[in-house]
Amino acid sequence: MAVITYRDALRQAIAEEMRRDPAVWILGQNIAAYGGTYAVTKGLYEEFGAERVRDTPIAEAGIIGLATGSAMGGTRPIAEIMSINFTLVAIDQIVNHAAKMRYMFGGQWSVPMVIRTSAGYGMLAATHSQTFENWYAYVPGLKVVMPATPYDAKGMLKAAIRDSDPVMFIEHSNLYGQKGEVPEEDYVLPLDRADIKRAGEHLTLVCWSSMVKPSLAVAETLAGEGISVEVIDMRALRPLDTAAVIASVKKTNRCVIAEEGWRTLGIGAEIAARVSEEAFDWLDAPVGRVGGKEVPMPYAKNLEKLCVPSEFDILAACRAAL
Amino acid sequence: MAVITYRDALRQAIAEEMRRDPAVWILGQNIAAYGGTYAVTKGLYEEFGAERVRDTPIAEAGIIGLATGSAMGGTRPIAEIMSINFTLVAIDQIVNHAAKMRYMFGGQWSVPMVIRTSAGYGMLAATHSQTFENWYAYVPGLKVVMPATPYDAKGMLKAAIRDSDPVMFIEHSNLYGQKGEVPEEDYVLPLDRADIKRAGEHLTLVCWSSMVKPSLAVAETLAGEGISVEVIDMRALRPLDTAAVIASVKKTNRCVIAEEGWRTLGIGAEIAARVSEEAFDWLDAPVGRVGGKEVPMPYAKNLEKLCVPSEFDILAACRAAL
Amino acid sequence: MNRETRRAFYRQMLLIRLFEEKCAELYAGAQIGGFLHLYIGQEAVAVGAIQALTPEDDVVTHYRDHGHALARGLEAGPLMAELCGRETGVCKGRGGSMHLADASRRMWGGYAIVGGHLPVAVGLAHAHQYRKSGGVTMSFFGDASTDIGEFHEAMNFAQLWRLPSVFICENNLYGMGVPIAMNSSVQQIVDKARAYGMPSERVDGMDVEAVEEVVAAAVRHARAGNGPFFIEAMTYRFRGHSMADPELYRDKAEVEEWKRRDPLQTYRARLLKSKVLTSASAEALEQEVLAEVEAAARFALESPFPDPATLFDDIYTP
Amino acid sequence: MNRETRRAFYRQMLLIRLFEEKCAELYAGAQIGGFLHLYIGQEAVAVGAIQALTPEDDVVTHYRDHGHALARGLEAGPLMAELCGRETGVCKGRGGSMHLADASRRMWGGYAIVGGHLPVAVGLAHAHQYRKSGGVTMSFFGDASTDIGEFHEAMNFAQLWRLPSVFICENNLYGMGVPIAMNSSVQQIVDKARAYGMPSERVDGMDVEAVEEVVAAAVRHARAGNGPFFIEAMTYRFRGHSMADPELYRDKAEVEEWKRRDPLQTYRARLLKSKVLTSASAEALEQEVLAEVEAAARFALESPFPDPATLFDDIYTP
Ligand SMILES: Cc1ncc(C[n+]2csc(CCOP(=O)(O)OP(=O)(O)O)c2C)c(N)n1
Ligand SMILES: Cc1ncc(C[n+]2csc(CCOP(=O)(O)OP(=O)(O)O)c2C)c(N)n1
Ligand SMILES: [Mg+2]
Ligand SMILES: [Mg+2]
Repeated sequence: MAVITYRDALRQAIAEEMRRDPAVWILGQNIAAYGGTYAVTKGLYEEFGAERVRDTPIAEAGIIGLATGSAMGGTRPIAEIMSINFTLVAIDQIVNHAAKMRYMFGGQWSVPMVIRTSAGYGMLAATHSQTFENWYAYVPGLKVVMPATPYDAKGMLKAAIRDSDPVMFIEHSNLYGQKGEVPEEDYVLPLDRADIKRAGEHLTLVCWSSMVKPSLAVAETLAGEGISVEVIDMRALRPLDTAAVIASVKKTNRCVIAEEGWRTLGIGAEIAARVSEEAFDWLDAPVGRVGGKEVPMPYAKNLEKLCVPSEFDILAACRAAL
Repeated sequence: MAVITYRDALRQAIAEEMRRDPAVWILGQNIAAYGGTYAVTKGLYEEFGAERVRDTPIAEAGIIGLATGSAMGGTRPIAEIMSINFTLVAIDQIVNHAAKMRYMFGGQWSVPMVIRTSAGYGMLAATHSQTFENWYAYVPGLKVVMPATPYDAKGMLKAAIRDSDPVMFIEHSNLYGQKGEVPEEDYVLPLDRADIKRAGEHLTLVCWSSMVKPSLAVAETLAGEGISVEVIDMRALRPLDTAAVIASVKKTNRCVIAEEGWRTLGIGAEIAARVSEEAFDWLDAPVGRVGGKEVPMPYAKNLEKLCVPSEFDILAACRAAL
Repeated sequence: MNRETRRAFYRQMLLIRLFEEKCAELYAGAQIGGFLHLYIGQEAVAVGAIQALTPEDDVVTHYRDHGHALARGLEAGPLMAELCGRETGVCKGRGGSMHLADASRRMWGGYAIVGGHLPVAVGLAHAHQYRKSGGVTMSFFGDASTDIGEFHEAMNFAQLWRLPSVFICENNLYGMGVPIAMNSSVQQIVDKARAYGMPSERVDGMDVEAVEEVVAAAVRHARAGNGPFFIEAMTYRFRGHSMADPELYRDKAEVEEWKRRDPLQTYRARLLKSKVLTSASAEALEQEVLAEVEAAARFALESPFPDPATLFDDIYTP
Repeated sequence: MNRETRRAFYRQMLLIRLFEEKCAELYAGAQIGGFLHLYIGQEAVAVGAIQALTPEDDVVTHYRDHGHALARGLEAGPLMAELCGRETGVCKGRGGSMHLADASRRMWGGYAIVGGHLPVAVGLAHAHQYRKSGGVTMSFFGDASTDIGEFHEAMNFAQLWRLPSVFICENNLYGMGVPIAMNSSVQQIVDKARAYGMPSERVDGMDVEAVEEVVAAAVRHARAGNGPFFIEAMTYRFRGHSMADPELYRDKAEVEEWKRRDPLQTYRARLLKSKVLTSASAEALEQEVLAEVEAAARFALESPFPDPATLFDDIYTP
């Protein structure tokens, strides 16, 4: 298997699907000649041309609405929204249009569309450092995924492109440069399954996206102390594969959830509530939740560092749960 | 005390505050001569004139942004958004502007603004029947309240108007006609406190807004069977007064949460997670959650009825928790 | 224009009128729920405009959509069943009055978020361009919908990408209870099209033939690959914004003035005068349409409500 | 225009230029983080425009905001400290480069959601109208920001309510790497103002005196209660969109062409020619400003980082 970056894995997925199916096209800001803000779409314009790799104005609601309508009309758009923070100006289109189309009209048509966007932070301050995966995961009619590795990114993006319903595909700016093994041959991954990234016996550590790496590091640290941690990467957030978590907790009897976003009302709240309900008799300790500090993200590096959950925070929560 | 409707209580609150403080004004669609979609602002235009009761175009982002800027410039706007479903086109202004202003600029100014809006349903179908209080309650920088009675509505709206920060004040279309006692004299209520609507010993039933009435009915039913239910109306959703719930659960050892919106990732998830964590050793049963069925709301009355949690659903959840 | 088309225009407008009068009745009887927005007074716009389309073209509209659905050839029975929330409705009772659609006729729905359907409509036009299908997408919306951002984003995309999109603004002078003078800084909506360099034209929306003529030219323009076209049809709704509207904001005289220009009655008179209709044939037609509407109502009311077991169907594609 | 004003114009433009060159250096040295958008090349716009304001007026701008902040009289030291994320920064290090503000100077910030600050700016103008304060609100934004819905909603509100709002579009021909021809269906942004019936004018944004003249008239118009005014200043950024920009999309010749019109160098030459400056006085000024910038950088780098104990301050008003 080739070792490639998350960025390259995404690009391969898009390029392969565009080669496979002429209905697939991509639109977004600065994705064509510029190559994409995070360079994911680099080279696609050169290969596929201006009709299939299309720069748009700064008009995110227009972008999503256009992609939705075009999908209804027979194409398969991939809409890139530079940052998940900018999806707020398009959320009406995502939630009240794309996500409602099929049900509200009695199942007459589908909206085969992927919305690719990016979470992340990095001294970008309050309006550019949020993650709203919990909001999108609230919405029936959407599928929401947030892969953490190049392998998952490629397999899930290909699956998302082939899927018949709108998929929020949320990347992370910290991950683009991360490397991992990716098979050369065509493969797809399910959009509704968590993945056990490391098996363990004593504690279930739940994470996704940017939190997978520090969670694995914590598992490694605790392994050195003879504590075996099962690290579950949710990957899919709607549907939310809590069955995998509950099965694990029934074995480990302990659970900690690590989330980059604000703790209150994050995905972790739902997971904790379900685990506490469905594994009530198996839990030996309260479910621990680690989340972002509940402030609008400050710019200053030292403050920002305090806000984002660290390996240390996760480790502390695990110790508290043990 | 006078017995008045929720609608009249709101109108009194606005009128009294406008009489008290000339900086207070109100803007929104059809609020002036028309009197408001739900007739809350009826008569205000006649009393206060066109400068202080101002009809706007259909441009919700513009409305919220304008109110935000005007608040920065020294006025105290009350922005009415006809339906919480329409706040989606303004959510960037609410979340990335109004809510961020104070912190992001280092505490230099405040945004004393109230956003009044309405949740509800009634054969309005998928895009007009949602409640997003959980989304707004996720956001540091916002205060979010959702009163259920005329007394709470008036006292909390007056407090919200006097508050220095942006408050999402979420009404409910089913409540406007409901009556209750309201004092004649000036009063305000806290924006951060749950309220015990009925005291009890055997089970804590948590609810807010439209769910308070059926919850009280369930408590009454169970009282007939010798089961004493404590009904807690959250009222305030950010900050979320879970301390009140946890104190109650430490007494009753059982908890059920009733929520109109979709269950997954609703406010109930956060409450359940906190109760399960902080009252872990007191809980005799898993926290029960009742929520809306996870579908885009169908129009047909018989289907809609299945989607919204009923008294019967709440009763069943309480029985399961006992 | 041939006699058959003119007769068909009259028939369609009449069908819309009688259908909606029936709707009002069923709403009063609580068979229809939610918000009900009647199109009465505006019939000439939908009928004249949609006439210009082929079955491969698209229609997208807002919540005031009964007229567009009927003009697009959706049958009265399944439409009324939809309004009554029945399984036999065009959307199986899931959509209701504001969301009438029929994919087989490329009638992609009524939408109830003001302006929100316009980027979607532009996207359908994009699909025509992408697939080189030769089709055109027609969208309908009100005057007060041109103040919201999504309208403007859609306009820019359509002109920038030269999409085959025909925009039809039905200017009935009000958005709910607020007159256009209090909503918009310009009083001619066509001025907004000019800001995008989009060709545009104003037309008398009470005259079905005038509408047809102007829209047909717009559709030709779009179909020929020249990009979008914008039409402002001046019209008026004879009823309230929705059934809940107390209607305190309009001058009686203004309403009466417009009612004298009733697109249905004036057209009837015109067809009688030009002998396309006779009194007898007009009355026969009216009886026929009335019977059609009555049959539609019966069909609706005799239809079953959706099966609760199907509640969770159709959220995702199987 | 008197000699003092002209000298001040030059000094301000120079301050912005040297300040930003220092920023680039500190960014390379990782003292400044996040996105850094330089204003180099556009200095004449901020300097000429803000000159037309009184202290009671407002300034609101986007993320490319260093020039506006300096032109509004914010001190270089606290600005540089903000960029370096220090407690002594104008926003106590919470905002960073994209969010420079000083309420005491009615500089209400840089904002980083494209177009999002424009409804806010219009709201500040509303407060002037409501309070009858006689103040005016000036907002800055780029060419590519005029395609998003919030821009249009703001424009309509401003003209409809006749708010004292002066809009200044800095048309530097690109939005990130995309030229205006691929973003906007019209190539003159002033055309968009016309669609709102808003008076507008295009001006050479490389000429500080031309900008001042046109903007001063616009401010008079707004202050007199005639409603908003829209200005399109034609300009160019000499650097990339942000420090991360590989800048592969612009023609070298185009960049060189514009650099010949450098607002700072051309103005320097003009002032030398008209004897407002001599070589000696120009150099002295340049040394003085350089020293100011160096002092600002020292101030910034010697300032403490924010105290972690204050992390939760200022979310709500105490
Ligand atoms: C975003 C949004 N805001 C507000 C509403 C409520 N609303 C529904 S229709 C309407 C008036 C629209 O007027 P216009 O576009 O002129 O169409 P008309 O009803 O006159 O046909 C309003 C305010 C809505 N549905 N969506
Ligand atoms: C809503 C939104 N979409 C996208 C972006 C990313 N973005 C930041 S600046 C920019 C280009 C803006 O160009 P223009 O308005 O012309 O201003 P300039 O940078 O040229 O000064 C883009 C796309 C954003 N900040 N906000
Ligand atoms: Mg109208
Ligand atoms: Mg630009």
